[in-house]
Amino acid sequence: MEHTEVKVSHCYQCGKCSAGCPLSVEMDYPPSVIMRMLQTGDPILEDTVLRSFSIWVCLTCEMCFARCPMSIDIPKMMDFLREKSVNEKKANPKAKEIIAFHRSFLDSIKYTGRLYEIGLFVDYKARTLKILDDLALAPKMMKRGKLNIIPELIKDRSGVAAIFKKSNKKNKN
Amino acid sequence: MSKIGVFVCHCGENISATVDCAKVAETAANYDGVAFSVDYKYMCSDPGQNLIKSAIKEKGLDGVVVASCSPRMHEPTFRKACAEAGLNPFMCEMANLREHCSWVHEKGEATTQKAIDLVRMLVEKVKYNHSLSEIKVPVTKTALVIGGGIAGIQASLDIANTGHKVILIEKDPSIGGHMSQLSETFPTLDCSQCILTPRMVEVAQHPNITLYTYAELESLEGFIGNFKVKIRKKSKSLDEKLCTGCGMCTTKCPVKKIPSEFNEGLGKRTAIYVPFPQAVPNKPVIDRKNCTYYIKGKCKVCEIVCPTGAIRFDQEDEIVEKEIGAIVIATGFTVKQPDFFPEYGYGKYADVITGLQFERLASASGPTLGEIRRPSDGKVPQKIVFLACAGSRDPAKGIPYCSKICCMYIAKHAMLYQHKVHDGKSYVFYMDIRAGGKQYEEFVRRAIEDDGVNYVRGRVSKIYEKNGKLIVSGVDTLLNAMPVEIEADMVVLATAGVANEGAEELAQKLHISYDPYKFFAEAHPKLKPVETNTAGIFLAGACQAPRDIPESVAMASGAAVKVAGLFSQDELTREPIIAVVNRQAAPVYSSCVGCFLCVSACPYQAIEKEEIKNRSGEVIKSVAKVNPGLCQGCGTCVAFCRTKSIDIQGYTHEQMYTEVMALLNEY
Amino acid sequence: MTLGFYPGCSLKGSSREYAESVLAVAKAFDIHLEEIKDWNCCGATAAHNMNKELSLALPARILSLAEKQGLTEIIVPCAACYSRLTVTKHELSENPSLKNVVTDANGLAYTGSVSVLNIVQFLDKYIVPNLEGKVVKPFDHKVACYYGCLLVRPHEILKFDREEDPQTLDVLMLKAGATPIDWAFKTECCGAGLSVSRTKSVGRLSGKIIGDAHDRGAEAIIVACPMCHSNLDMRRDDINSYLGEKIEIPVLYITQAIGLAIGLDRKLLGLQRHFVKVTV
Amino acid sequence: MAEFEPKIVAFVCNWCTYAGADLTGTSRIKYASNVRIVRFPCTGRIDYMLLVKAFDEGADGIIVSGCHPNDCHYTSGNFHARRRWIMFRSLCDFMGIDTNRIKFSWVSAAEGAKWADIVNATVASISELGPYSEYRKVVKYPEMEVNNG
Repeated sequence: MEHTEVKVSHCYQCGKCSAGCPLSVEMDYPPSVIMRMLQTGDPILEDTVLRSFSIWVCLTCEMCFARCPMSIDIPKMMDFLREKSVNEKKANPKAKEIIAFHRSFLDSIKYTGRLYEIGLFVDYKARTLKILDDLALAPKMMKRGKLNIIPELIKDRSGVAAIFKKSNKKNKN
Repeated sequence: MSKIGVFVCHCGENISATVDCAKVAETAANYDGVAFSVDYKYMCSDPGQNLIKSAIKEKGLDGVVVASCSPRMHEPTFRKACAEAGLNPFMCEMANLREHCSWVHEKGEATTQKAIDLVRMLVEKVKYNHSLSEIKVPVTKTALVIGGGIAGIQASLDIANTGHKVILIEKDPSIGGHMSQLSETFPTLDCSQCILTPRMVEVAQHPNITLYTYAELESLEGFIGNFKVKIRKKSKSLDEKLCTGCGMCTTKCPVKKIPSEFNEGLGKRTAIYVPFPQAVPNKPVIDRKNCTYYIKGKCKVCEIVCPTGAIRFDQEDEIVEKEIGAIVIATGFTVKQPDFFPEYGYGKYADVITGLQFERLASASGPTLGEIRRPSDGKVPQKIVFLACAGSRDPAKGIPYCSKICCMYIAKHAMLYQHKVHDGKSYVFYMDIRAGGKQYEEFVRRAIEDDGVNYVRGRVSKIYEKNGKLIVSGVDTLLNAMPVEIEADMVVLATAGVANEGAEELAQKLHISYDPYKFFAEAHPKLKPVETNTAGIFLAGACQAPRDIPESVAMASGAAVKVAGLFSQDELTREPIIAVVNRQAAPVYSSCVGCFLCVSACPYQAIEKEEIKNRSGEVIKSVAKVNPGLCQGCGTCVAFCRTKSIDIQGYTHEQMYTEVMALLNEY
Repeated sequence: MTLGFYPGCSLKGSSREYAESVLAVAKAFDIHLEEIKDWNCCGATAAHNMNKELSLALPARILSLAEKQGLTEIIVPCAACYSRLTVTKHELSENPSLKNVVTDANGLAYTGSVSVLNIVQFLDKYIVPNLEGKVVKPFDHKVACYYGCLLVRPHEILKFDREEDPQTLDVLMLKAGATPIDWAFKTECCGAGLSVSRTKSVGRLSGKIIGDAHDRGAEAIIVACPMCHSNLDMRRDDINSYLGEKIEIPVLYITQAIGLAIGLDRKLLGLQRHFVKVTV
Repeated sequence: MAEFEPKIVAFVCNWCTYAGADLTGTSRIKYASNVRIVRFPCTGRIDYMLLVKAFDEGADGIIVSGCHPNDCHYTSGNFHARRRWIMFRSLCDFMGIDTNRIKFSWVSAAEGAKWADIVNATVASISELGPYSEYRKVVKYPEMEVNNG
């Protein structure tokens, strides 16, 4: 956790991050509480953090960082925690859809280089079995020319795939 | 051959924990010219000093090196001990083993070696020390107090009551400072003006106090006991002797819409004005920036209505020169305007105000005559929110330190609000309640327990206005950071207390130090809280750090005692650390060739030309001569002198070169 | 004049009207936007949520391609892409070892010489100086300028406008003849990355934004980010069900509003593609 | 061979830097023990020939530190020191004395932490430069001749 260089010990629990966080009401532990749990250095609490739903519902909107009187880069810590949570297979079950969406997204660009929105939706639905959600949206988008039937393929797809391969060495997602 | 004594102090364990003191003493014993060397637990204690004294007498020492703490701490102690044993005090030097060695390094060989080197350096230096005698200077028994807030008032009265003269200068048109703006004071809720104004009047009437309001320090020269100050009396555009303070001019002045400084912008004043009804002196000044006559060249209504003809449009600033023996700085603090918090909307929403503005709303002499009414529409707020630490303890946007007074005044504000608006609801967002002080914690508990103020532990993220309400979004960190949203009618920000604008310039004029926040620096954080590093200049009140009223008053009385102590002497002794131009036998007289570069380098005009004449009165040679009364011993002339004819006692060329060589030869 | 252009995925798909309006406005001012050849996705939220290295390598590839193509300045209309590219530039300049890892993964040279402009910076620099004479149909409406998160935060890295109560969009709209309103949700998050996976959250977050703009009498919301747009526009049903009322304030890209002000064809600006009918 | 421990002499004024270094001690901030402080009344007093002497006598590095501009206890001593330093530095460059071995700085009485930083930074940079032994050889050469003869 140290190598993120996020100064967790600087947090004095004023709660301004939690007060400004647009998602804190949906979190199991608001950002300031996450900071406190990390401060303790207690492995059980750290495990709780990695298994929390909070880290997944965080949108990295950076509001907490912008207003933190101690300039603690909470979003950076959240990124780190998410990655660690997945690597240690501790991701919160409630975050299944969120993670599935991220995976579908990344898979889409892994193969085409760019986002293929229909592919993303189909892949996401396959992963989450949320077949009926947003079903009405697609035709409306199609009608307005907002969906490409055929994916945009970049030429150097192998180059992009190589980036994925190399950066995935350490990560197993 | 010298007979030097080396005395190595353990300082309890402060030095001996990391430095092998016995080894330092043993090593020093072997140096040429060292006749006695010893280590001891507490050298500054009576037995320690006796050890030095008896060694001087028994061994006939002609030089002493005390290896202990910083000379800034105990040099006077040990020099005095030497003098008592019959050794010239300037034959004593100190090696700083504590602040510069044992406290800053880990235990080990290298640390002990450094201690040895420092001792060797001073042993070699002391061989070239000379007996010097202190310089006696007279004391001007008049004190200058800068700043007429409660600290300056208290210091002036205390000094004046010891029978000495005081000149009190205040930059505003009236004395009183921030305290005169306050409504009630914690923890007793006595009315601020009721307890302050009698003191203000006392200042004005005291035979020993000369009061200059609307005046600032222009410059300072000299040294303890013998300062020369220039005071700029800003033009009031008024003949004060003629003015009776009838108030005709201020009622008739057509420029009526200037935001009143005294009311923190919540009220208005005229261009010719008295800042507040109880002002001392109760005579107006013309604010030239806003006066129609000064802007457009026409108006002069005040002159027409003045029954005594006291208005003086062409009056100029006056510079007054005074001789002063000591100075008390009591310039106070200022409130950091919270406009660096766009998320709180100060400046955008009229009903988001500062703590000092709330004081004016709650004050019987304020724009609402003491009724809590919000600035936007004059309604009585039914819900009010107070934010602590709106700037304090906020390294990102405000200041990192705690402003100390806010926890208490916020509790007071909430309490006053509840007393005045019985059915109102008040909330305080806080991080910690810092109520260390006599009756302070009890006071805060009263606000919570008896007056029903809702304390919420958490910081507010944002304030925005919606349908005439101020939406305050915060959290309760004691409830798992649960969001708390309050639809308030008014919000009060507990703004940070910061150093005055211009504090840095004033410090530079006075040659005193200041801290990174531009508060003036005390000479020692514990033992010399009212002294500065410049002898004869003292501090009182919030110019040194945020302070509440009792602390400011205590500090002011402390500073006054320091001044009175100084004035109890008719003469002061000054260290003979001064420059001297060498003199030799005829026909050379001095190696000085009379280039007089030193004259232009000297910041004190202490070097003059001396003409050496023969018996028939013809000038043989012009050489430089240092006036010992003026020389402050900076040594700038010494470095300048191309013939090395000037030297500075205590830091001679011989001594400094010897120090460097001794240091490096075995290092 | 020719400038580099990184449209990003959204502008090629669900937000193509943004691309259309950017290109149309640029053309009206004789500016040619040259697309970076063979560009890839910046990785968006997904990459930095899941894999830090990837989240830097993907934007770095884009910047390397731009360098290779000889572009010195690229226009990035999507606020999310702008954020990812700027953060990547910052991280790689701060941390040389990270730069090595990334260039190694990409197999492309990277010097960090390309400067990245967001849409507001682009408009300010290249359009505003010549705007005054071109406004034929002032956008005479009360508008709520919505900045969202990624355009202004984190300020330490982006150094654009100010984090609280930013003003640049408002100033631009003022110049296009509009009356920007003072409102409270300029920089609150719309829900962005949760659009698909937690639509309800988006309804709540975007709902507050639309609600406040509506309460204060805004006739249009002006945005500079395709994600903000899709949440505020395409998710209007969810928003309205959160608010419990039917609010039909249209959401326009800044370039669409400026396009209208200089008299460009509505279709050219892609206004017909919106879910909420553009009535202004 | 033991790791090179540079010998560094610090010439400081009594009112700011000496007091600042005292504050470093009072605050118990640890720093490298290579520096020996020589106290002067003011940086204006510092005779720059003393710096040359220090190199001659075996110093590997030198720190000169006083009050910040405008903060001099004696009004203008530090300005004289600064002006002289600018001249002296070009002279050193001209004569072939390594000015990288001289650190000129301002440390006020309130800057205890800054003093520690300056010492540590100087020790680090002088360690990197290595001992100033070749210079010493040159200046000591005649002396050695005499001794050997």
